[in-house]
Amino acid sequence: MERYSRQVLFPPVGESGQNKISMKHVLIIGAGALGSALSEMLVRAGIKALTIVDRDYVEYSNLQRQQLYTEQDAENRMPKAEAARRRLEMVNSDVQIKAIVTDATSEVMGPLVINADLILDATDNFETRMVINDLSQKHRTPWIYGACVGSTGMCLTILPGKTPCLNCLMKSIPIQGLTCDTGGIISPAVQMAAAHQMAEAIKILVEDYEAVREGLVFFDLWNNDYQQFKTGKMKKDGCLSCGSNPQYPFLERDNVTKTAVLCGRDTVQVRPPRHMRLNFDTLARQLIQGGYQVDGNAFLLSVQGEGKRIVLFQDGRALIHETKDIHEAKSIYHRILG
Amino acid sequence: MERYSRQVLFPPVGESGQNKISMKHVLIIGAGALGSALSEMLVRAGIKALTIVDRDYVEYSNLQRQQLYTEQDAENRMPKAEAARRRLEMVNSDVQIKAIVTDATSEVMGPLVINADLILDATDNFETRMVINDLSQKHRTPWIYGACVGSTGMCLTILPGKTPCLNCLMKSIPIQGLTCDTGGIISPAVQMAAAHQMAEAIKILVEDYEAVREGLVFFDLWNNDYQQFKTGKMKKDGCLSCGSNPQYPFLERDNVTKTAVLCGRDTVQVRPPRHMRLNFDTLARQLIQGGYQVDGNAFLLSVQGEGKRIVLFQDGRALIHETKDIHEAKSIYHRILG
Amino acid sequence: MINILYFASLKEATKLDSEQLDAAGKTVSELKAMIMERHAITLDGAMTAVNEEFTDEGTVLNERDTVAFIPPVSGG
Amino acid sequence: MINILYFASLKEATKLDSEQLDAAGKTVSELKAMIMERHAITLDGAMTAVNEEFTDEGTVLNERDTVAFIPPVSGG
Repeated sequence: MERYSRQVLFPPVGESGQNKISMKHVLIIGAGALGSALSEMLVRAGIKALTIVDRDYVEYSNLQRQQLYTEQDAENRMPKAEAARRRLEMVNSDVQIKAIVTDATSEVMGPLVINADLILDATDNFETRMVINDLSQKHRTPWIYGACVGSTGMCLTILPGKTPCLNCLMKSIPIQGLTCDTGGIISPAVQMAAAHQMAEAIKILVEDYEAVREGLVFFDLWNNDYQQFKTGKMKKDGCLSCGSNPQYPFLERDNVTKTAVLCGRDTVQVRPPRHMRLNFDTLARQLIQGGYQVDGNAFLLSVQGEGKRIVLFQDGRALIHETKDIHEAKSIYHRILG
Repeated sequence: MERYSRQVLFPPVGESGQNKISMKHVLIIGAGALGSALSEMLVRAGIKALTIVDRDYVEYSNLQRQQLYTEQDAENRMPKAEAARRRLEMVNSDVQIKAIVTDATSEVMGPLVINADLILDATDNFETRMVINDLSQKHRTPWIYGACVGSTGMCLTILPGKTPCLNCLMKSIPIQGLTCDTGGIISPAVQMAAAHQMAEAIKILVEDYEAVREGLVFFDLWNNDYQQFKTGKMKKDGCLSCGSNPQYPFLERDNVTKTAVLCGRDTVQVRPPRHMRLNFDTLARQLIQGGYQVDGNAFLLSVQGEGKRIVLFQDGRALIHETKDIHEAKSIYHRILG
Repeated sequence: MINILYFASLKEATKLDSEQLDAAGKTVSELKAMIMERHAITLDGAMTAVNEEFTDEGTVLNERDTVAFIPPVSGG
Repeated sequence: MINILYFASLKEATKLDSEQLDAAGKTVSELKAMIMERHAITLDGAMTAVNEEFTDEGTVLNERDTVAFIPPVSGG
């Protein structure tokens, strides 16, 4: 326990809190910037087991903010979850770490949630967050939403049966937010979002539910903004995810992004769960700012960048050219549209 | 530049900001929790050169929050600055990293400040901070105060000639604050303090002085407190560090903690720069909470912990037994008294 | 008057940190329409808080309320 | 009345987040003496802010001022 002595000395943890921490299994979805910051803090804090799911591999443009990865990982195009596991093993060999290199669909996450005491969100898109939210409600497992872009970020703790859920708050999946690929990001925004998530995680792991933050935090480190917003009024009995008659709509096959490899064309088609109406003007501006070449007409946008050509239709459908890899195609799609 | 693309995309950085970052030399004093978080973010951000000064070696109790270090480093009792350098080289081989394993006295720091564009405070005591503060004023080099304990922390940017300095704000060196060895610490408090320092660092590195935060931030992640306090009123023309007739009092030999090895006794005497009047009741309570065995009378406290016996006198003088190493003795002294 | 606060990308879009608008008695949804026209921006999907509490589009605003608009953050 | 806020270890020492004291017209230094006696705690070295602005011991408090006490943080 000497190893955790400074954490045990913090009175709200103490020896009984450390014992609780040492018996907990945490599931992290995403091994990007937030995922690597969070998994490192959890492993150092001495949880029993960590499962981390990610579909991507390490690229040089990740190194500016994704703390577990080295130049060697980028050189070898190591899958992030596996690169994370290798580094984390060196940090704390007592923690059981499981790396799963795949797309975090509801089929993949469902069985993992059953074994987890807590789910941490480290994804880069609201579609996956809505699936996490439904799984959290279905299995009564708390989860912590966290996100960052530019110098800003957010954190919200969702306790099933107690707080409003993400579906109460957002009603539908928000579209066309800035992403790290269009708005950029600085590393302190990552660490600030992760610090909020991790503080909430420790509260839940030591079972100090009284201390859990009520409401959502928003910060902007460049503009020196910091705001907390209460969420209590948004809890709705009719919510399909957390209300009295839950349907878990985001666990339905119809409500997920669909992909199809277009035969013989080296192209993947990505179709969002619902018809959207993209605002081409806003989107084109963001993409150009993000260094993409953008061309198009009233019906489609043709976007060139990172060695790929993407054609976006107004209803949210996309063709990702020069790939047959559906995971890569979904990554690119979410990077552009959030 | 692909490597820094997400940072360049953040409009307040941009290509011109990245060019500025790539020409800057940053000096970090301390390679503990804040030092490892900050040095990793700076190296990932692509500064030109980093100098990091620390007198300690890696111990198991550091691993819970000091992100650059592994079990192997603790096993080998690697000096922190050197262990940091080795990891940081793997993260970004383009940055010139210099590790200096020694006590950060004014003699050591003086020549280093001359070559630095910015100083980041990652120390654990106000004595060193007051020396940094005087050097910053003398050489007109900005510095960023950061600190954390428990679930709390602070950050303040000091721009010579513009903002009040730490001496204006604190007047004398505060004594008997909680330290990580008496109040404990959780890792998100580290990351939150480091995030604030790093955001301010990027503002200074890209020379966006308009964006620099005015005043001091205080946060408490467990109690969900976050406060910003303006400091402008505290700037004093008569301040001996930053006023119109500066004396840089903390660069004087008389104003530093003195150590002496007591011949043949395996004991180091530590004498603070000024007579203090320790509050034995408060201190004893904190130390007992910190797991030390405390015994004593009206004149002295005898403190046992970490294999060492320390005798503290009411004027702040201390005898550190079972060591002849003056750096170790000063470390122990500052861990106990802050 | 209603005090309006803009955060993150909405600060840049409106080129304002805050402004005051005469909108007491209007609903949140009417205020949003007013602002979207005024600044030629979209508030679709923006989260809305009245006096530091998230609220629905139908909420009626009272004199001196503070309304904050925050774009949801998605990156990670 | 003066609204007093306690932060960090001072929250634990006083077992309060905040309280109201009748101290308008007093100086910061007089208020500190009052609180130290009331709660048998020390405020030596605590930073003091009036209405979110750090201030000296001699500042005279006005009705409805908010005074915050924050212990300096040293760890790193």
